[in-house]
Amino acid sequence: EHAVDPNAKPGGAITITYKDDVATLDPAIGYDWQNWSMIKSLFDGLMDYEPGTTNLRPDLAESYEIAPDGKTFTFKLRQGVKFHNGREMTADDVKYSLDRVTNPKTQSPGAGFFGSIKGHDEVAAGKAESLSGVTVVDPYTIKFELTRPDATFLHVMAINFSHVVPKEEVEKYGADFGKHPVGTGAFKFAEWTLGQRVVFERNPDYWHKGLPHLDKISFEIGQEPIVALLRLQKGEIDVLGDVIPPAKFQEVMADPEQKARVVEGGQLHTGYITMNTTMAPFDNAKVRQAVNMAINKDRIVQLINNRAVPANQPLPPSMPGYDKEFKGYPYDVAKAKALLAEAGHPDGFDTQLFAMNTDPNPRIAQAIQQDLAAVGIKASIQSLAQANVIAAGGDKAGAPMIWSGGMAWIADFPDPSNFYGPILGCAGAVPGGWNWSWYCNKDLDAKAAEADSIVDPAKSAERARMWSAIYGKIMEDAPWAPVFNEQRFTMKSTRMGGADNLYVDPVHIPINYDNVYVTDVQ
Amino acid sequence: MIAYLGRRVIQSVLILLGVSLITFALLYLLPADPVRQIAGRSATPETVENIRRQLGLDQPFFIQYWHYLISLLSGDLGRSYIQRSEVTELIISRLPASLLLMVGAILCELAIGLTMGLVAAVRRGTATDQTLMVASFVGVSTPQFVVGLLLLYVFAVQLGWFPIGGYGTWRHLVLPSLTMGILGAGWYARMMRSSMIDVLRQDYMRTARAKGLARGAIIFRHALPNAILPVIAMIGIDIGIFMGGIVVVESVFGWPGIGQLAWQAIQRVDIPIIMGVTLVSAFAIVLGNLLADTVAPFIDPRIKLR
Amino acid sequence: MSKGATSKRTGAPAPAVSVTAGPVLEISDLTVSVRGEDGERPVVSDLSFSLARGETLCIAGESGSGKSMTALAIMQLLPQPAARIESGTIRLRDIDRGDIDLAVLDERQMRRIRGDRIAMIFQEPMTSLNPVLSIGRQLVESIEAHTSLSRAEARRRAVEALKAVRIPEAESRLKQFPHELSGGMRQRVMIAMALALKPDVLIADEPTTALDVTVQGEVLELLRDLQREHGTSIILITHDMGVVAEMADCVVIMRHGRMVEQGTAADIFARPQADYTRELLAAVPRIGTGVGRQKSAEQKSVEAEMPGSVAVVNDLHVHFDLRGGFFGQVNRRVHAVEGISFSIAPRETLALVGESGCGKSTTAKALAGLVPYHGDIVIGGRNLAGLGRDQRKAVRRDVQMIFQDPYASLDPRMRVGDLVAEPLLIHGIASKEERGQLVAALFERVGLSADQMELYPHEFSGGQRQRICIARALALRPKLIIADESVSALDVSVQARVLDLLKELQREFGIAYLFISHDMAVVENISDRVAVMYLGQIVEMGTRDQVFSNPRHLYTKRLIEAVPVPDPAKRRPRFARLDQEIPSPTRKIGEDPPKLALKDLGNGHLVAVS
Amino acid sequence: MTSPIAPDLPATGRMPARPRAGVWRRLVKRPLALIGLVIVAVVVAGAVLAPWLTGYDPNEQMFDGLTLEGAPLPPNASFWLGTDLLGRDLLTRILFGARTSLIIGIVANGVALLIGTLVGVTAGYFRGWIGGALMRFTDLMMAFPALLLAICLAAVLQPSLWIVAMVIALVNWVQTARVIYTETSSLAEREFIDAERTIGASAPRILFRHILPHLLPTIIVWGTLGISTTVLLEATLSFLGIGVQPPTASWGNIIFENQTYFQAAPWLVFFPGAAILALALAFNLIGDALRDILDPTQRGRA
Ligand SMILES: Nc1ncnc2c1ncn2[C@@H]1O[C@H](COP(=O)(O)OP(=O)(O)OP(=O)(O)O)[C@@H](O)[C@H]1O
Ligand SMILES: Nc1ncnc2c1ncn2[C@@H]1O[C@H](COP(=O)(O)OP(=O)(O)OP(=O)(O)O)[C@@H](O)[C@H]1O
Ligand SMILES: [Mg+2]
Ligand SMILES: [Mg+2]
Repeated sequence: EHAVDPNAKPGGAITITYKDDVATLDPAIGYDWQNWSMIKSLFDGLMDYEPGTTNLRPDLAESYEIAPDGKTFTFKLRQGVKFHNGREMTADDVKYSLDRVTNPKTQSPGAGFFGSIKGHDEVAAGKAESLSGVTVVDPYTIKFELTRPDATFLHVMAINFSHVVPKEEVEKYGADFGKHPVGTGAFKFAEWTLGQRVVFERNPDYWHKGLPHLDKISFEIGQEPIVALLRLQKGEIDVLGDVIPPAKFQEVMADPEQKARVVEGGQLHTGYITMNTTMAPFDNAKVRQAVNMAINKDRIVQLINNRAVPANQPLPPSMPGYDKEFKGYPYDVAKAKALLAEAGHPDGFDTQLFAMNTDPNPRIAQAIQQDLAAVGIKASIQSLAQANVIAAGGDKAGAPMIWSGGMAWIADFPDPSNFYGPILGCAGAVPGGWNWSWYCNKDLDAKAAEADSIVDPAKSAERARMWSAIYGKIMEDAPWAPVFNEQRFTMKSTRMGGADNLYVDPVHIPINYDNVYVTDVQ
Repeated sequence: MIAYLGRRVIQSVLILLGVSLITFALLYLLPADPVRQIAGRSATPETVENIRRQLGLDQPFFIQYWHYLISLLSGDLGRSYIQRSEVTELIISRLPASLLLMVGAILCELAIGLTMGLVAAVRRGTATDQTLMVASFVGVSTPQFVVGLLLLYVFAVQLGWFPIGGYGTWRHLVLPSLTMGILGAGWYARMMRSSMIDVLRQDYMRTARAKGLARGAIIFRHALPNAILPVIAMIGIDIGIFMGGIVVVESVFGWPGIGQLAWQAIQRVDIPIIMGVTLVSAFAIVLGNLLADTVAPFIDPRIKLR
Repeated sequence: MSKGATSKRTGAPAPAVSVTAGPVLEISDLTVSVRGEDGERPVVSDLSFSLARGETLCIAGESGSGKSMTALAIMQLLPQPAARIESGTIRLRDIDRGDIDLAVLDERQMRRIRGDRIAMIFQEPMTSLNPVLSIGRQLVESIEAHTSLSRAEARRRAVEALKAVRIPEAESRLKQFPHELSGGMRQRVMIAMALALKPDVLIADEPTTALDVTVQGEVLELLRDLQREHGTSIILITHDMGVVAEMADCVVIMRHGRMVEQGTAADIFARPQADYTRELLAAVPRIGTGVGRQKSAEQKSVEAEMPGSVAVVNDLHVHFDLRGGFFGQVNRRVHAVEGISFSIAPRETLALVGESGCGKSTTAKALAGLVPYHGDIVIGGRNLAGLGRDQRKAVRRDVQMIFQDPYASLDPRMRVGDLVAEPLLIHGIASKEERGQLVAALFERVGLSADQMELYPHEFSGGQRQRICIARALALRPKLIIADESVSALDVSVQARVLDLLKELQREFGIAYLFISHDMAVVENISDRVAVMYLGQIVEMGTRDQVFSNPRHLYTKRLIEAVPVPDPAKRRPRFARLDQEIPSPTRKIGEDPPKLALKDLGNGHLVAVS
Repeated sequence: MTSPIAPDLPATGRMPARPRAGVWRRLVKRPLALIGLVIVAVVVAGAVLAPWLTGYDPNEQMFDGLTLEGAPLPPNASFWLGTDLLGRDLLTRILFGARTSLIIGIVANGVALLIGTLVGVTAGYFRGWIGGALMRFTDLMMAFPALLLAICLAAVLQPSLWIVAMVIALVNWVQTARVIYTETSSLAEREFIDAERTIGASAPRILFRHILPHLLPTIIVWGTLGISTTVLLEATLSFLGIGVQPPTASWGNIIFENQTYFQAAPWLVFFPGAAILALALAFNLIGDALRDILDPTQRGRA
């Protein structure tokens, strides 16, 4: 068991608001930032992160062993861990959960994360019901055999998709399990009034003694952030689930009393422009480099009230492998023009820039548009619903340029490889894929595979260096123009207690529900 | 009456069929692939195709539509792509709130709009008339988001008379209904004024005056029922227009209605929900029109149910 | 308001009548003016008269002479904002409060007078009742407005009033709505409403113009009865001198907004002073006086069967299907016209008479191509059934129609000049300037001035509007004009002029008329042949003389009897009242009405035998 | 040309002495209508002359148009109506936005009104299968929630100003059609229509010369109210990414982009809102006056 904040007082209830509906609380399916951390509080995986950090640590597993070839992982499970329905969790449940998430019938958006487990392809193709690489050694021991060494495997064991579910409850509720979640987490599900409220209650049997601190969390749903902020200011709610509305940001930050309740932190996010490398004129690296030099990132950051820092590479600063030395492309209009001329476009060209239609993305797109216009590139903006932008990006002839904002990559887990595979690797450059710049460099794919086969934790620094090199190479080819890394600003009520980093926890957005507490309980 | 209703019901079913076919076709043509969204970013093309097959989205259009209709018969609107729950359940859980808001809003619009129109018509050409008509335009031209937030600031935050959003008691209902009502009131005020002016010119109004009736009786008993007829028809039409405003108002006030559901579904191209909401709204509209047509003969005995 | 007007009042000549009680209403120097586009013009000028208690005063005069305006001025109901009382006083004698000048009362005070002290029945019975309120409601509310009776008591009073106007099943009528009643019934409801409060003065503005003779007789009888019972003073506005003779104690003749002559009925009819009065009386059509057309004697009925007929109608049926049932199938049918045959020769006038709802208008509409029909209509030797669209349009030009309600048949948003020019325009006749002149000529021909071409229909009085309609029908110089109650709304002098005009045009251009009317005197005056309709079928047809001097069918006799005689000396004792409505032509599908056979009594005098 | 059919009556008729006062002349005599005309003229002139009226480009994001924190500037000497969230001159954007909004508010709304009127009038006048079919189709269209239909249509078609205008027209005609239908069917029963038919007037003539003028008050009410509604509908569509694409300005999308800022930067909502209101009111004033002028029974009314 891990250390618990000694100042924390048990008890109390808090209220958090969200604008959007909670889609589902099924760990195999939930895949948006909002239900991501809610699920984390209801369910547990074999691995987890230390609160407020990106440091891995065992969770449902007491310990683990990695074979020297990096292809076999054996986990020892914690004993006496109980599901919310009272039954004890065993290795069979872990295996069942993984079989379930990879089974195509589950339609899990996370099935692809388990590609390295032996037998995955058979299950994915519907030819097998069970992963041959997962073996229950005894009720408290489970063994994973992989087809290749996978350095990210421990992270994979920490993501929601591998969280453990009880078979009997899944079968009882079928497709509606997401509305009746039963896990082993710190909180148990209490109430769901569709469209209004989701309520979690403390799990009194939680294996981690002393956690959680709160008795109850109510998530209120469907309220405009600007109104939610009003309620926060009146003390009706405790945490603003959504971001502080831009229209109110300055008002909040200008008031010292309110500003004191805002916690700022980084997040594993990069906002970037993709350029379709298979489409002229972006098939020319010089053109892509020119675009990189044409963007005035400081101005864009200013537009969003300085709620981000300019970026020069795909990885965000808090990610291992981030290259502090890397200078990237400077903002240099003359140089950009020169490059364009070299590429045979002295007068620029016409193109399209896709962006998602929620504020501030159309604004950012317009700023980009003006920057491009300054070097002669006339980009018309297509500001569309998220689904339409994704569809255009997944079509080889769909979108020449896309501003990623609103759909941008927030890492699934804090590992540099997470920024590569689907969005920059060859695997993603397929119809319907997420590699919107259609950048496919076989060399780099090989290098990435090589880096990911370094499983030994002792060699993680070496592995990070390899990834830095990969991203450095990518930046030479410039399929992206990284623009900024968003900062998080979480606003809370005065009664909320706990370390600041719990409120900007990189894997729990907006806050780490398990570890925060309120100060006004006796 | 029963025969009339029977005929109208058959007509309505045909209309709903038409609505479902057209919506289904439009959504089919939409340039967004729901399967990619379901499958997630790490999915292989095989997985995507697999899911497509499971959802039956690889079938030709008419087969898909046919399947949809068949399950529709058993009240099954399918499962949401994003939320993964029964659309029927989602809609049923949110419908009461929207209906309540609609009733509240209609009452507000009628109360405000009809009064304004009536007063304007009776005081035609005076400053009162002009002021009221300008006010009706302000109501129609101001975005509901702004109206809603303004009301919220003044009456909930500053004065504290009403809660800041939410759902449950009648006090929660007041501000959202008012916000929606202000827009509609503009329309009703104009319609009412126009039709009232017309009625005031009729011979029977002169008869009523010749009888020495009080002004109130003349206006409310003689003019109003005649003038309100076109307005009744308008209520049926209105329900369709509601869907637009309901989205904004529900989200400002945290009102758990189908407007929010529809909005999120549109953003994410959650086709089963869009279909479901469209059908339910179409049903409401058809019902509203039926109701308006059925009520009309009670107000004007000359109208026969045809 | 001019002060001088009041002082002059005392000098006004007192009415020559000697009704015991003093005047209830005294009008002196009333001037009403109307604001038009080019300033105000008076429509009633310096009018003075007084009304004694229990007396009936008739205001007669040509259309547009300001009769209705006078009535409305008394009620303070002048059309707003166009018209206003410019000067004069309207004194209502009040036993308790002395005299009240209605002209200066405000709306509040006036409200207490209206309905209670002075009640009014309007010219348009069809539109004067509120369509969405039940008869009972409309009656009860006016009682409640002026008394403190309980609802139940007011209801009782309402039923009484309905019974007083001889409405059968009064109790159950309370629940009915105006559209469920015939015109006659509606007018009776209006009267009941006016009389329920036993007002001192009842103003009836052409209460019978829109009704057919039999109903008119009943309504007039009713007014007389009620006056006898309650001692109400009545101002009866009419242009029918027959009605004046029948009803009036005292008569005011108006022209151009001014009083021309005033006197007792006997005096006016026996010794008219003013030229205009004499003219007016001379114009009155009298039944049985034989002032009809000289030609009619030598006219033979065979002429009608000649191949040269302008129009031949053979076994004409017009049905209106009423839908009902689950799928809206036809389950009842109105047999509006049920197998009638007639023909009209050039220069001939065929009159179609009969009670309201017997199918006269429907026959006319079938001829004019406005309703689908079965049977044959042959116009100018061509059967309409076999023609294409263009040919039909050409043939139709030969048949023009003048409608029953002149106001309703003129587009209120067009200038009357344009309306009259429209047929010429549609058929591409004459250039723009020539059209203008033709229209101006037509206007003068029908007794209007060319200046009025620029006005809109609502700016004319009822009679003037009808003349516009006639001008419009004449524009195409048709072979057949269907005149559907076209002169019913006109005052006698104009009526006479219009009838003369029609005859003159007939002589000149050989136009044939299908003349629909309920006024037997007029019919006798103008027609060559007469067809009497009852329930969609012809019950008697023959030359004018045959029908009028030798009516055979019971129904024909009744119609002739109902006509008021324009001579106060010859007042009929009492008119037998019919309390029910006429039988309905609506029947279930499959139940066809029995067909009447016509028997020829010789010389083409056809009579139905049953 | 004299026609043989014309009645050979003595041509003593005089031509009318009083010339008809033109609608236009009567319109400009009314102060309220004049105000309306002036507003419309100003808006149209602003839209047409926009490039010459301001020194700014509507899409230029100026460095000095934002504070260091990225906040827009309130109205001041160099930016008369302030700047927007991208540091662009609001006045310039409103002037240029008038182009879009006029197209939507007048053209799209006008087309919707036209379709609605045509369908309503046709269905109301011609009974039988044409009328029946048209009305059933109208019922069908009416059963669609308007916004959803617009969204679906606009998403299927590629967004552009004219497509948006078309979609708005396609969605908005329905209610008008319904209302006009009801009125036309009762007008068609009036006797003067029968009278027109007996003089041989063709259906188009009856519809356009006789029925249409009577529908004018209704058409005016729906038309003027439709201006605000369509301008805001365009904004909703833009907001969803299926309307006019940024950076093209329209009054509606200026409001929608900035409506959350109505407290922090009220000028961003107030000025374009006032512009929409002024335009709608102006048309209403003109419409009201026109209705009175064209309605002969209202003659003599001040
Ligand atoms: N609303 C109006 N606006 C302008 N002029 C009017 C209006 N109503 C009536 N007039 C004019 O007032 C004059 C008197 O009309 P009034 O209705 O009193 O005639 P009347 O004697 O009742 O005729 P009729 O027997 O045809 O009913 C007519 O010249 C008519 O043109
Ligand atoms: N469109 C219609 N639908 C149904 N019934 C109709 C229609 N038009 C006329 N009728 C009915 O047909 C019958 C004949 O009507 P018509 O108008 O021909 O009578 P009329 O003799 O002209 O009476 P009036 O003297 O009152 O004008 C009446 O019972 C009437 O109610
Ligand atoms: Mg009159
Ligand atoms: Mg008739």
